[in-house]
Amino acid sequence: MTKDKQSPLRWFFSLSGSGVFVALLVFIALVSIAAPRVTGGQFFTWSNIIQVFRQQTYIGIIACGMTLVIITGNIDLSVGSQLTLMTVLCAQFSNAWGFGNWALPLTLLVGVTCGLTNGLLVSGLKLNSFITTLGTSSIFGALALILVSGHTLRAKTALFDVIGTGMVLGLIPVPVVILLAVVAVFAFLAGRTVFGQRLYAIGANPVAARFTGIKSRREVAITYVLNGICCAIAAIVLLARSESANPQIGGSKEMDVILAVVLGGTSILGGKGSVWGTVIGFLFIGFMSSGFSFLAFSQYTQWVIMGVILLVALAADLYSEKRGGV
Amino acid sequence: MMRAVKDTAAKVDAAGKETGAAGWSGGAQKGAAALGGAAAQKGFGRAVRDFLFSYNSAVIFAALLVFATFFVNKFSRNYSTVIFDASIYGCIAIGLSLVMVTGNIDLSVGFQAALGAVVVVQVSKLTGSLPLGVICGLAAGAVCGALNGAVVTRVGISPLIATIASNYIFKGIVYYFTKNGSIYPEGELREALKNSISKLWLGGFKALALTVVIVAVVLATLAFIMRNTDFGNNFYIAGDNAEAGKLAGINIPRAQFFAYVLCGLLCGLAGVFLASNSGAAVYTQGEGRDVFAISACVIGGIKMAGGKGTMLNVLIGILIMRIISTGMNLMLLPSAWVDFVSGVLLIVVLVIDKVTSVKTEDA
Amino acid sequence: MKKCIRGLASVAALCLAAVALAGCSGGGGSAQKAATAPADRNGDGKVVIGYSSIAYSIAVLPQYIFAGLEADCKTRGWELQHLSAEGDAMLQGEQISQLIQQDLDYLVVFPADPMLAVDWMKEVSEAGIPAVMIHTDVAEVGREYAKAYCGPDNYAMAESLAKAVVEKYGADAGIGIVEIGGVPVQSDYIERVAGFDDYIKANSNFKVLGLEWAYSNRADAQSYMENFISTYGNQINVLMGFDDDLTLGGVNALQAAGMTDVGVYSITGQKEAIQAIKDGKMTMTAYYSTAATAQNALKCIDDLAAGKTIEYFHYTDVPLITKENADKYEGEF
Amino acid sequence: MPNGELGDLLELRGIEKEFPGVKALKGVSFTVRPGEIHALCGENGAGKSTLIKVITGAHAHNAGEYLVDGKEVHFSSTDEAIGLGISCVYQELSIAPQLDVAQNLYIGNLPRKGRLIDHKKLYAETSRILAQLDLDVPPKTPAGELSVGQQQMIEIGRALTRNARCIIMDEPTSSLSEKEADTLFGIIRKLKARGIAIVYISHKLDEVMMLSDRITVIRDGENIVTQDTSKTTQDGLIAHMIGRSLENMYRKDPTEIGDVMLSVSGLTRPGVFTDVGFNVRRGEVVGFFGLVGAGRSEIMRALFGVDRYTEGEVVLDGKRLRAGDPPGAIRSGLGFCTEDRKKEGLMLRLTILLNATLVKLPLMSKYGVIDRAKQREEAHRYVESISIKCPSVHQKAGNLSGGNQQKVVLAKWLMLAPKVLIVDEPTRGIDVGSKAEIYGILNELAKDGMGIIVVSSEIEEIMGVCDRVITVFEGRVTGDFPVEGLSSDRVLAAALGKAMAQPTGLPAAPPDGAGAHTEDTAPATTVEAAAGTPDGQGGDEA
Repeated sequence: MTKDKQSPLRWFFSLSGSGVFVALLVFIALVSIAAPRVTGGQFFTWSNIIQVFRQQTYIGIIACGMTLVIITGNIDLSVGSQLTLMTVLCAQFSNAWGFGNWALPLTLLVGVTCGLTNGLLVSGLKLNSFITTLGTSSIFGALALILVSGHTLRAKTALFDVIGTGMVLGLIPVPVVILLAVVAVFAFLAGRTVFGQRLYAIGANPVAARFTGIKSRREVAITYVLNGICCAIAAIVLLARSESANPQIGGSKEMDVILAVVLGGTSILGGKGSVWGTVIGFLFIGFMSSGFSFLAFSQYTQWVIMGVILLVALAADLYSEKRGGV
Repeated sequence: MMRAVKDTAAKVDAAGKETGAAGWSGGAQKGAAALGGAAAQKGFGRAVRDFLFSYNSAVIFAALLVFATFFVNKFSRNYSTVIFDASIYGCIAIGLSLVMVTGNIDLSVGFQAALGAVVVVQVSKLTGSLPLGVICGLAAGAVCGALNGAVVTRVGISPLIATIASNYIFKGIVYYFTKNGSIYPEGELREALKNSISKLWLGGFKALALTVVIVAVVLATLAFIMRNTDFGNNFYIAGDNAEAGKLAGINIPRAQFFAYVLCGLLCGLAGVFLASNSGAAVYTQGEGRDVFAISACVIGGIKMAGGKGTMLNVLIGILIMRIISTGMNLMLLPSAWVDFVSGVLLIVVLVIDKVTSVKTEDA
Repeated sequence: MKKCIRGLASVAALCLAAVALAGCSGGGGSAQKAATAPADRNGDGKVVIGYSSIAYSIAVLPQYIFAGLEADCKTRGWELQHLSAEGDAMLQGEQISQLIQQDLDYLVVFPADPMLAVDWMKEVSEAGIPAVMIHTDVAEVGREYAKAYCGPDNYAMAESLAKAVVEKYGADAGIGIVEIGGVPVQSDYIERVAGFDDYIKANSNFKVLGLEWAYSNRADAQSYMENFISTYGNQINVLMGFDDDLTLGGVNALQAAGMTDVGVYSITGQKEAIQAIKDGKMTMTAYYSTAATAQNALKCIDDLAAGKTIEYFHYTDVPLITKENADKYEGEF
Repeated sequence: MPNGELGDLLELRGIEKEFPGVKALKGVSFTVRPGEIHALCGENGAGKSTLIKVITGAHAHNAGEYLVDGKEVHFSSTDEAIGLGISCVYQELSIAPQLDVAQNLYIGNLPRKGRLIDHKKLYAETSRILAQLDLDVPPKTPAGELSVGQQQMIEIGRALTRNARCIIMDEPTSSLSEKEADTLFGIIRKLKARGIAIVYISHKLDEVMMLSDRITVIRDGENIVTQDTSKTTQDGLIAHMIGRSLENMYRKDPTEIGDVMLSVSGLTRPGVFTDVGFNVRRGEVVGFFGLVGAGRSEIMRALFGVDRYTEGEVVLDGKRLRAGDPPGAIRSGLGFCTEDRKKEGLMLRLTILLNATLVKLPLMSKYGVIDRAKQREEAHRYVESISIKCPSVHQKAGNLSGGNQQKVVLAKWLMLAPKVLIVDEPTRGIDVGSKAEIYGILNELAKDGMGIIVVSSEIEEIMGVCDRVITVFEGRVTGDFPVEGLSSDRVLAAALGKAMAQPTGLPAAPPDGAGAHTEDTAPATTVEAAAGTPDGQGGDEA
């Protein structure tokens, strides 16, 4: 008869992103050994781990939203420009236009509007999600540049201070707590709710989804709105940390986000993947860049190695899927 | 190049008459009725509308040209600049269009071109000979294209993610060389590089610069190859219905692979033009060129799903983008407006394409 | 039904494109009568100054350079026509060739890269428009095409800071220095890094532990500083930031790590930086006044208009602000 | 050129083909002479499509000989067969919609002048072929703009461009209008006159009788009989097609039938089905029988709301279902196992757990949050109750066998305990063992009072599983017979649009020795085919 629980090992390796997790552990071990010799730095310390989390928060937050979009088989290339637009607007709301702490809800509102625009175009008019979000990316990026010209973009309010430098229980920085909260919410949404499970169905087989009574248009539009909200939260966290915004802050960050999601085992074709996998993905990138600075590698080596690792991870994923039957 | 513009008008009318001819539509069909052939007799209004739709990119081009000429001051004096700048960046879009026709995409074209420029400069610096530098630049482009082609067609990784990965690799290599500012060969070699291709103007007309002539030749040869050789025709079949192609014994992956190689080669050529035009290779030559190329292709009329779009479409797309950019400059508007208008146009073209898509719903 | 949707969509496309372009064609020269000032070189009744900049919205400093130019032009009743390439060097070349068609009287250029600027300035001088470089100079070989350079001597400015560091710690103190730069491919930053590193290498046994480029993103600057701290820990004695906006990111990291004894040197002299010096969180910053640079540029134009021959370099002097003289200086932004 | 004994163009002797778990062809012998129209008939799953795939080189045969022009051949790919003049027009058209007509005709085989494509010749040849097919369409029109009928002509034309000597046509008229079918027959006769052999595969026996020179019947992977058309009658054919004596493999034990659960009246969708009406009672299993393309699946898709219908009313347990609203239909208790499991029924990349519980998820959750324990428990309950063989519910559905996949789809709907469950071709492509299991499940469901509609084109399945049979021919209901004491000939006849005058005994089934294929002429049965008008709505009794 059917066993209920798989063996824990088989369960672990069936999780998306498990291969990358092992690679991450190996990488951390290597750097922890090599770093003291090269630069004398201690890599694997609590403060450094927290630091990696802190630096990756805004990529991680957007990656959660992007995971749901990709699970439905679509993509959102406009997150970079959305992040830029919302960081700039948040600074304007709080400072130049004098809304103070009201800037936060207003930024979330902008996030919902951008998400809705993408959602209506992609699922409403059924346009190709790649080209449409490329178009909206140009539009949002242009708006950020046009809106900002001539204003100093400071964001100095008590609330921003708390978000930027506050610590919870003296151990974990506030932005990291926000990141963990967003991860928990989206992991719950994807894994434990009807809406989330339906996203997998839409991504795996949109025709069959229709036969099980899923109106996929509504679900896909919601994922884009959620993605917009993630960009807003990320913008607030980014602004709180850097206290100043400029209209190129999100430049081509969408590539890092997509990289994190795909490294986490989410398939670009849809129907496969998890938010936890994405967490591993963006941690991998965070520890990678932190590790590289420990080994005094510079920016260009990181990009080249990151590109190669992505190709290898994808090839391995394809090979295991072919061998795994489906 | 003005000849090309007249050509479009001539060809457009001829084709317009063609599709209007009668064709009898089938009777009852399973599932949604396929788009029946044009009704035998066609009202003039309907014929114009159909013509407008099937050639919407040409219409947008004509509208922009007319608008810019009358409403933007001194635009009419800048036709040659538009054409010259189009030739500098055009090759990237032409290369990308080949890949898109076979149903794939390439997000790394921007930095393939920048890599080409870097190789031209580095090789001519090391060997002291400019021609060798140019050849190596083209070769570097072809190698990048081959890498993308192999990863997509042999390993089977989806084109979007594969080229995001390769974009990181090329960006890293370009940044390694140009992180301390622009790189350029020394002394008279730099003069040679600067005055090589982009400054040789036939008969002194900027519109007839060597780069423009080369691009015109490239466009003509590719159009010829795509139309008249099996090698080129297979690009369309690979994009339109790969299954039908396979059944007819066509090696589809091979066609898609060569599309990537040709795209890389043309990006290398664009790199050579960039290096010669500014006499140096610099990091920003790579930034943002892929969005320009994709927009030019899609607005020009290359279908994202593949199988449709000629060199004429690419030419129109590139000219549209250049008219917008140069027009904005002459109107002293911030460059952000260029992104805004091209973003809006991209979505408008998608909507029109959706409304008039010829593809029958699969039964 | 389907047919008429298509009709609407196509017509919408046409007028959208037209409106988008028409809507923004509000710009263009506005003809208002001005007395024929000497600066009216081309005698078209009005003085038009063109300004081509590599950056405007994307960073704070360029915005203040523009504000300075605009204010000075207004006082002179001149008209300023500005085009910014927002970081795209190729676009700046195109913008310059289109700007010089606007029958300008004079042109001010803040170029992306000295070498690329050589061709641009050649084209400008062939068009017979006198040009003044601002904040970043054109390369040696292109200087014949420009009339003057107003702005900081980036190399000397950084060198003066390096000298201050060597004097403070003593030439053979063997201290460790970490550096945070701005936009890697922008030549003003490159000259600053060169100026600082050359002097340190020549006059001391100090070690430059690492250099990271944070573009114009203070959050990234803070991340890189955090990485430096966890990598090198107490080997770090001095942080050299090549722009206050980014250095302040490094200061945040140092404060968080409690490393208050690290010397922090920087350039620009923003309000926040001066305040940080007063609070002892920063040691020194070179005060670079964008307003002074803008005034110099327009003064050069006045002299050119008056027919005087002016020498090429007009360096804005860059006083070093320390805790002692901090209250004498007021940051511009 | 008369179809005299010119030596066979194609000859297959004792061809066998085995797939994992299923022996599709158990020794088929089949010959095609030049200039002959040879029809191939047989029920679904009899092995016809496998045979075509062997002939066209898409599949390699495991045993037996395959001779072309008398020489043995082993094809490894389709274009080798095309090279020898054997091409096929599949039911799923392979048309490149953006390319124009000429490009589609000469795909992969464009006329050359030296190394370049000769456009002048291409369009000249195209016009010649279009004239032959009397298809009045400009050569430059994109193929996507043509009707399905025209596209089919293009595919046939494509075979002609490869100067095919034998063209195989798989269900060519299934999606053609009357007018288009006649045009096709005219073309086929013209090709025959030019000495081209046609292998014509169709369920429409009247077409087969009218067109073909010889007919071969295939059943269970063996060829039963090859006869000259002139010497056979439709009923003889039917007898051969269903051949097996009718003691059912499976007989449903009777269930007490309750009141009407689902009543459908006047359901119409122009060109697809017209004026369809029937009732399904509680605990009753209603079978829908008809040929491929008769519109049965389309009727079910309309009931469920996936496709629209212009007129008609569907009332489920007193509640009227809105057209085009699958979630509404599900909520009111309608379940639908679709015909194409892989494309419309399952998410192969997802786990069995999710596939099975996907529809019932909203009911297994509070405020949108899934009760994981309940989900797993429900999944296990059904996995055990209909014995789906799988190591764990966390396994991917794609790794299951055909039978188990169908059970997962069944489980998906059973969880909702629908009032009426539609099952479309429940046992297609499933091993015999699982078939019986699925019939058992359906039987249990009927006993528990669920109304079931079984759409099938296997006559013995219908006769075995259902209480009542409704036959559909070209979108119209042509018969509604209770299964008690019903002979399959009458059902088949009704499904072919002909009313049988009166029931007849079954001619003695020829001995079905393995591989024995006798060229005999079945005794002409006495039934004269009544005029093809369907005898309207009601059957004899109901």
